[in-house]
Amino acid sequence: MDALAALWDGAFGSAFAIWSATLVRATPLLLLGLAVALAFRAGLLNIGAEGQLLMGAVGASAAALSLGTAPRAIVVLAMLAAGATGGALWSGIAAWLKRRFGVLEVISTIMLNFIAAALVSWLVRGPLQEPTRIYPQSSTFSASAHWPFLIPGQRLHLGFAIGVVLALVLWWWFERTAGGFRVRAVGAGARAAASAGGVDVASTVMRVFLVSGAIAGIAGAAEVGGVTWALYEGLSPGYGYTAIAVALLARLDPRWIIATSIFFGALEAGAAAMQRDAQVPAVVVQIVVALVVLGVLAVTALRDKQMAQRLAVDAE
Amino acid sequence: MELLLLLTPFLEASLRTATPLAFAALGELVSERAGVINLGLEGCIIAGCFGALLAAGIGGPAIGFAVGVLSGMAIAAVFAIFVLVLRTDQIIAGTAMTLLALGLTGTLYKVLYGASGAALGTPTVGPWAVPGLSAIPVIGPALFRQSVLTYLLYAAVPTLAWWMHRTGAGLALRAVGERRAAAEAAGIDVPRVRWGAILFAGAFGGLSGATLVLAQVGTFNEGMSAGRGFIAIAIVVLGRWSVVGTAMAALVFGAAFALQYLFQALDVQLPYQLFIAFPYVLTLVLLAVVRGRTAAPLELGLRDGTR
Amino acid sequence: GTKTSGNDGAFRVALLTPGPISDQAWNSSAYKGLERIRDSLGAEISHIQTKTPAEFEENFRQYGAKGYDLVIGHGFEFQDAAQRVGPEYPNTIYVTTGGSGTGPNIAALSFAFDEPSFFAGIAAASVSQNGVMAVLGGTELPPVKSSFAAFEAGARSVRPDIQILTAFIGNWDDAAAGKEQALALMSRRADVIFQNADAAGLGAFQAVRERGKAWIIGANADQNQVAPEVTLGSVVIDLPHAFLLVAREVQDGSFTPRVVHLDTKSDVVRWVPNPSVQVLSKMVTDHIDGLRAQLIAGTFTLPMASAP
Amino acid sequence: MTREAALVLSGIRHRFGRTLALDDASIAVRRGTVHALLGENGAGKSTLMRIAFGMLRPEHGTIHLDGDAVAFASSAEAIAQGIGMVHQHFSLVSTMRAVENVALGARGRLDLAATAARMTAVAHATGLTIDPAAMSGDLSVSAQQRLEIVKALVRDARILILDEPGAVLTPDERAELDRWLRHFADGGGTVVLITHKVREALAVADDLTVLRRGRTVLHSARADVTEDAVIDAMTGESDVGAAWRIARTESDRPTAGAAALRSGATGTPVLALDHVHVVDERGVTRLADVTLTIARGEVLGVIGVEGAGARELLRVLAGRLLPSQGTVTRPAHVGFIPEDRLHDAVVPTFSLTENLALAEAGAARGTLDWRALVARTVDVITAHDVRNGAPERRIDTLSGGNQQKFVVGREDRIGLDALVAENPTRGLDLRAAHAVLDIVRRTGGGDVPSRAVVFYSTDLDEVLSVATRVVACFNGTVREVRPAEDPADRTPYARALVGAS
Ligand SMILES: Nc1ncnc2c1ncn2[C@@H]1O[C@H](COP(=O)(O)OP(=O)(O)OP(=O)(O)O)[C@@H](O)[C@H]1O
Ligand SMILES: Nc1ncnc2c1ncn2[C@@H]1O[C@H](COP(=O)(O)OP(=O)(O)OP(=O)(O)O)[C@@H](O)[C@H]1O
Ligand SMILES: [Mg+2]
Ligand SMILES: [Mg+2]
Repeated sequence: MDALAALWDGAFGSAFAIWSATLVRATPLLLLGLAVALAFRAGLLNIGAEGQLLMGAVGASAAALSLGTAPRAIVVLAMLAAGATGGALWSGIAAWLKRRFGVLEVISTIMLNFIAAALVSWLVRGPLQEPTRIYPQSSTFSASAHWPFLIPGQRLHLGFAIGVVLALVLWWWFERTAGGFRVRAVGAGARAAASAGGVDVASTVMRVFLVSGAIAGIAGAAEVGGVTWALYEGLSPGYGYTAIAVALLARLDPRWIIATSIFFGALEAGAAAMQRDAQVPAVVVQIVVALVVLGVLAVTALRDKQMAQRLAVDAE
Repeated sequence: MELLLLLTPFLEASLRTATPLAFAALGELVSERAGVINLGLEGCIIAGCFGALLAAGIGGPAIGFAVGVLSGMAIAAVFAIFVLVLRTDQIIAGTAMTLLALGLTGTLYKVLYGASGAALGTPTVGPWAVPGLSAIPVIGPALFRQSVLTYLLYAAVPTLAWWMHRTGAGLALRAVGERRAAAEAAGIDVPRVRWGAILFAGAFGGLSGATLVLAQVGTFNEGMSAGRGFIAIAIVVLGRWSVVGTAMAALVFGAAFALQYLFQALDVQLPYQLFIAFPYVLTLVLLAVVRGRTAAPLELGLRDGTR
Repeated sequence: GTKTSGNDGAFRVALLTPGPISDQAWNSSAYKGLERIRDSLGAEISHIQTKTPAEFEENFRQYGAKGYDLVIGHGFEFQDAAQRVGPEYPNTIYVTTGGSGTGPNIAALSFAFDEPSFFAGIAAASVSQNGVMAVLGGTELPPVKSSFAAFEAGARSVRPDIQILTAFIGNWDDAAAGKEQALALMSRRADVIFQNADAAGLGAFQAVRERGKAWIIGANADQNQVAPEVTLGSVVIDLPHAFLLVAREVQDGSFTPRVVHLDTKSDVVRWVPNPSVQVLSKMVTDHIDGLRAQLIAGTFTLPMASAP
Repeated sequence: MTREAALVLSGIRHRFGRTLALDDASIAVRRGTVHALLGENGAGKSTLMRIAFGMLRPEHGTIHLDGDAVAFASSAEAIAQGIGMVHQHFSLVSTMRAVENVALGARGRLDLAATAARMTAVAHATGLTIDPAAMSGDLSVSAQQRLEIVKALVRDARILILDEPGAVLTPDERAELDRWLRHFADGGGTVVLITHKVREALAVADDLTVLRRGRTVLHSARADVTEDAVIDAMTGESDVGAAWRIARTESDRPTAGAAALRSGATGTPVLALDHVHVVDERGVTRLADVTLTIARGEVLGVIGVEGAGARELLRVLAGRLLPSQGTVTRPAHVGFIPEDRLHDAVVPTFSLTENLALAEAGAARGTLDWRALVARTVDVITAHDVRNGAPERRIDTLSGGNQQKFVVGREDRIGLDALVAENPTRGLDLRAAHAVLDIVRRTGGGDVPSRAVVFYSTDLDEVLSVATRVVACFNGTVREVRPAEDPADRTPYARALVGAS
């Protein structure tokens, strides 16, 4: 009971918990969840958000370090662009392998995740290492590369706002634009999209792959620009994998991803509080998190069954 | 000359490293051929690790293996309830199962062994040289100076291939993964087949974990499965969903890792991250170069009840 | 915010570890240190396992806000987080093990881990039959790197021609990979392996115990009992001792933020030969003991590690 | 001659959710007969037979097999009792070999050689020849159907249920099947033939049962009914039945359109192929040097057996396939009604409105005006009598026939200048099929011919009823068929199908 109280307090119990823990942790999950949802909507199994995040972080860090003390707006925009580019380059490798050699993206993206981790590990000991060359990390970025906070005194940063806006834009794009509709059609029925709609499926999928990688890259940029202010190895505790659950739990609906990413962010923030305040060991916290996810899953499954029955009523 | 001397240890290490990967991948293969992608495999492996450690400490290695297998199956059973009974999304359920198993094993380990851990006190099964065969130059010791688990694998691969292609049950399994409706029309009890497949995957995942503990490391530590479940899933894809292909792909991975270890031991002055990334780069290259039909089971990953 | 909720005036100490405390090495001995603080000083303690830089910072803040008196980040990787959070919570003292940054309420513990590593190198070189040894790390972190360099320097100080292989596992928990890497090193005729890989390092112990004809050296904690029959000794950081030193000063208010050098002299770092095996000749132990005495007296400094 | 009842279902009620699919449906099938089960789309034919086959359990009602009451828990039990069923949508595993599909459901060791031998034996006895080693997905549709029947026979099915087998067969194949069914019944087997083609049923059946809205409305021996009576029973409204009979007689007049063409109603060319070649991925030539022009006001009928090139011809004309060589002239939008509706025409999980939007998805830019799309969807639904249709409804909740009507309506709107239809009446009941043929025939409004139509069907009667001109595909070549002096003479078409001139 103490533990569950700590879980709640750590997630929502104070302004700090909400604005500086839960939502900060939700930010990468939100952006990555969108990246995953976009790809999955097009029928593309991009499991590589993790690696794309890392490469986005690399791109944004390189931009931040090389621009130094240029005006903040310029640096932040450059970091966004470089992050998106880094992520897109990384997903582009998988896209190219798919198109040129027919390599399934499910496996190539997993491999690229491992490779990205090794690459970051090398970069922070090589080209991007801090000048004393002692620690495996980059220098801390200058203040102009620190992304603005959204609320005075709290840690919530620009990345979250970008995520929310992107979620709404993506939702609008899916629902209201021809391009978004094309992507949905390709994912839901590629053959019909090609045959009935004259959609160029292959190039639609390629473009989605790049954009998905770019969004994941922005997540990496947001993490280094908004939270760590330097490039480290071990930047992500597996956000890219959690994001798959985030996106699926939201049924790939961008609006719902805002909610599910906050849910997972709250779980992580609350889980930390359980360790700190209730002295629940980390491993037990994992159990609690798993049980909460399974509980939500079971509840939605049961609700689905009822929905199915109600649909049958409508069908009459 | 020196390199030639390293050939035997390299081959030996390849097979040894491949053994737990192959068990896990074969389990996943069976599950995927029934149309179920089991991301909870990592959880089954770590459960197998822990169950094996616990039981071997009490009853010796044989009991350890049995309990390891059962532990993997227990995790798989929970996964099956979610996927087959509640009909939830396979990927979320699998992810949660992995988390659950990592947490459960870590917690129990802490409770039972305290902060100091089990050390290396667990009885293990060491390599056993097959008389005669292990005397063959170079490949003899590599193939026939292994733990009994590797020999079990030698038997499991052809048996599984035979079962999958030469029995009615194997055919039913493949049909369920390819076209559920066809299997139903032929009078096959689809949920039963999927239950069986998921439990089998759990058993082999558990066996994989038990192998890690009882035939290799001799102890347990939190998260010692170290992503093998995910690599096993990649191996199934690389093996193009065939039994022999999967076994070969596991061997390729085993060899790539062994080569990585060897490279580092050769004292080559290159960033070590290069070696660590090597198996994954190699896989990408192989996937691109070794062309062939990509033949994922058609029903793979579809939620039960959504047709 | 800088509010402090120092409710009942109890002495409160928190520890952040970068890995699980069941690793029988770096993290587990830190946790023992935390328990020592509780038992000796009656402190209220809290521990959290953290992974990412984002988590380091968030938890530093949370402990600061809760009014903890002492927060220990176990590793150099916590130093940036301490620098950022420290100024926000001036009543909390942030200490990182490793690192070099200090501030009004920020301190670093610096372990002269290279000193006992140097001795381990001497001991190892004296038992190596093949003239080939190996160092095996989890990932290449600064303390690991300097310790390996000192090991090598120690070895070369007695056997200049000795060959030393270097390998990294890439993580700290894949024990099976640790074992295979150790076996690969042994297949290259390495007959002493100095491992510093925490949980993954247990695999290296198992490799040596199984294959024989080699010695293994423990790191961070006293690992002589992990595989007593094949362990040459351990390069130990007495973290409980170090933590207690610092915590006591913090508790009685005498602590001045600085880089606290903990070395052979303060008896926090030690080369501990395995008492269950008697392979080191008297000559070798005498040599090491002699150097140790000179080190404490300040008449001997470690030669710069000659990186290959 | 009285024969004992082999399979009797009585008083069957069944719901899907709250949709009442069957309500007091009955059928009594005598041993050694071919029994036709008729009804419009959605009448409940498939559902009733899936109950007989143990795939569904009825809410109410009884099943008797050879006089004994049975309650199958699964289709495995029905199979064990000697019932075999060939489903409306085939249940073959396309990635498996024919012999594996036949063996599916067997227990214990798999003896594929023995299974193949049994397939050969069945082939000897029945003429249903299938290469056991062939990959099922590579088989032609008619071969897949043969395979489905062989599957049942290898397991000693005494009662064979065929769900709309005619829909995918060419006339010759159809006739062959009928002959075989007769033969099977004469040998003591029992056949239930589901169809909504009355004439087809009357030609082969001994008895027939008609379902309407889940109820049995007619049960009779073949000899005791007329075509009109059956149609009335199916539609339930004798005035509708009458209206349709008139329409049918008109359309049945062979090459009614050809007469129109001869009367001089030519327009400007709309679709043109100039020395077009199509080579597929495997390097096989599918179309060889085709030159063809279709003018406004024309309905080009296309005939051809599986693999003769008709499929590619239609797709090239519709702009769905780029030729390897040669030039194609066509308007920007060509309406296309593909044969495989569920894969090629609609996204099953999308709503009707979304499926409407799908047709323009490739070319659309900017935002979509859903309000307008919804309005257009409503138009299609009303204009084409899409039963149960609503703009937001998922299309896969409609019955197959109604899905098809929707697709036809959609393409009708788009294909203002040109429309290509491939077997568009497949699976449709009489009324719906007629409506589709009407659209195809309606090449122009008033006296200005407005569009060019290409129409392919495996049913020669259908082709002749709408076409103003007929071409036959054979081995990748396309040749115009010149009708015989007597318009009722089919010989020229039959010869063209097999490449004889
Ligand atoms: N799985 C299902 N879920 C919900 N409703 C269904 C299902 N299968 C059939 N129905 C509904 O039951 C009714 C009867 O369908 P059935 O398939 O038996 O018709 P049918 O006579 O075979 O039609 P057709 O000629 O189009 O094949 C229809 O209203 C149909 O929409
Ligand atoms: N993505 C979509 N797929 C299918 N139908 C849609 C989609 N988006 C909107 N519609 C339908 O299109 C119609 C018009 O949509 P829209 O929301 O623009 O109008 P509205 O609901 O009348 O306006 P308001 O936004 O003021 O409520 C609605 O009936 C809606 O159900
Ligand atoms: Mg039907
Ligand atoms: Mg609206």
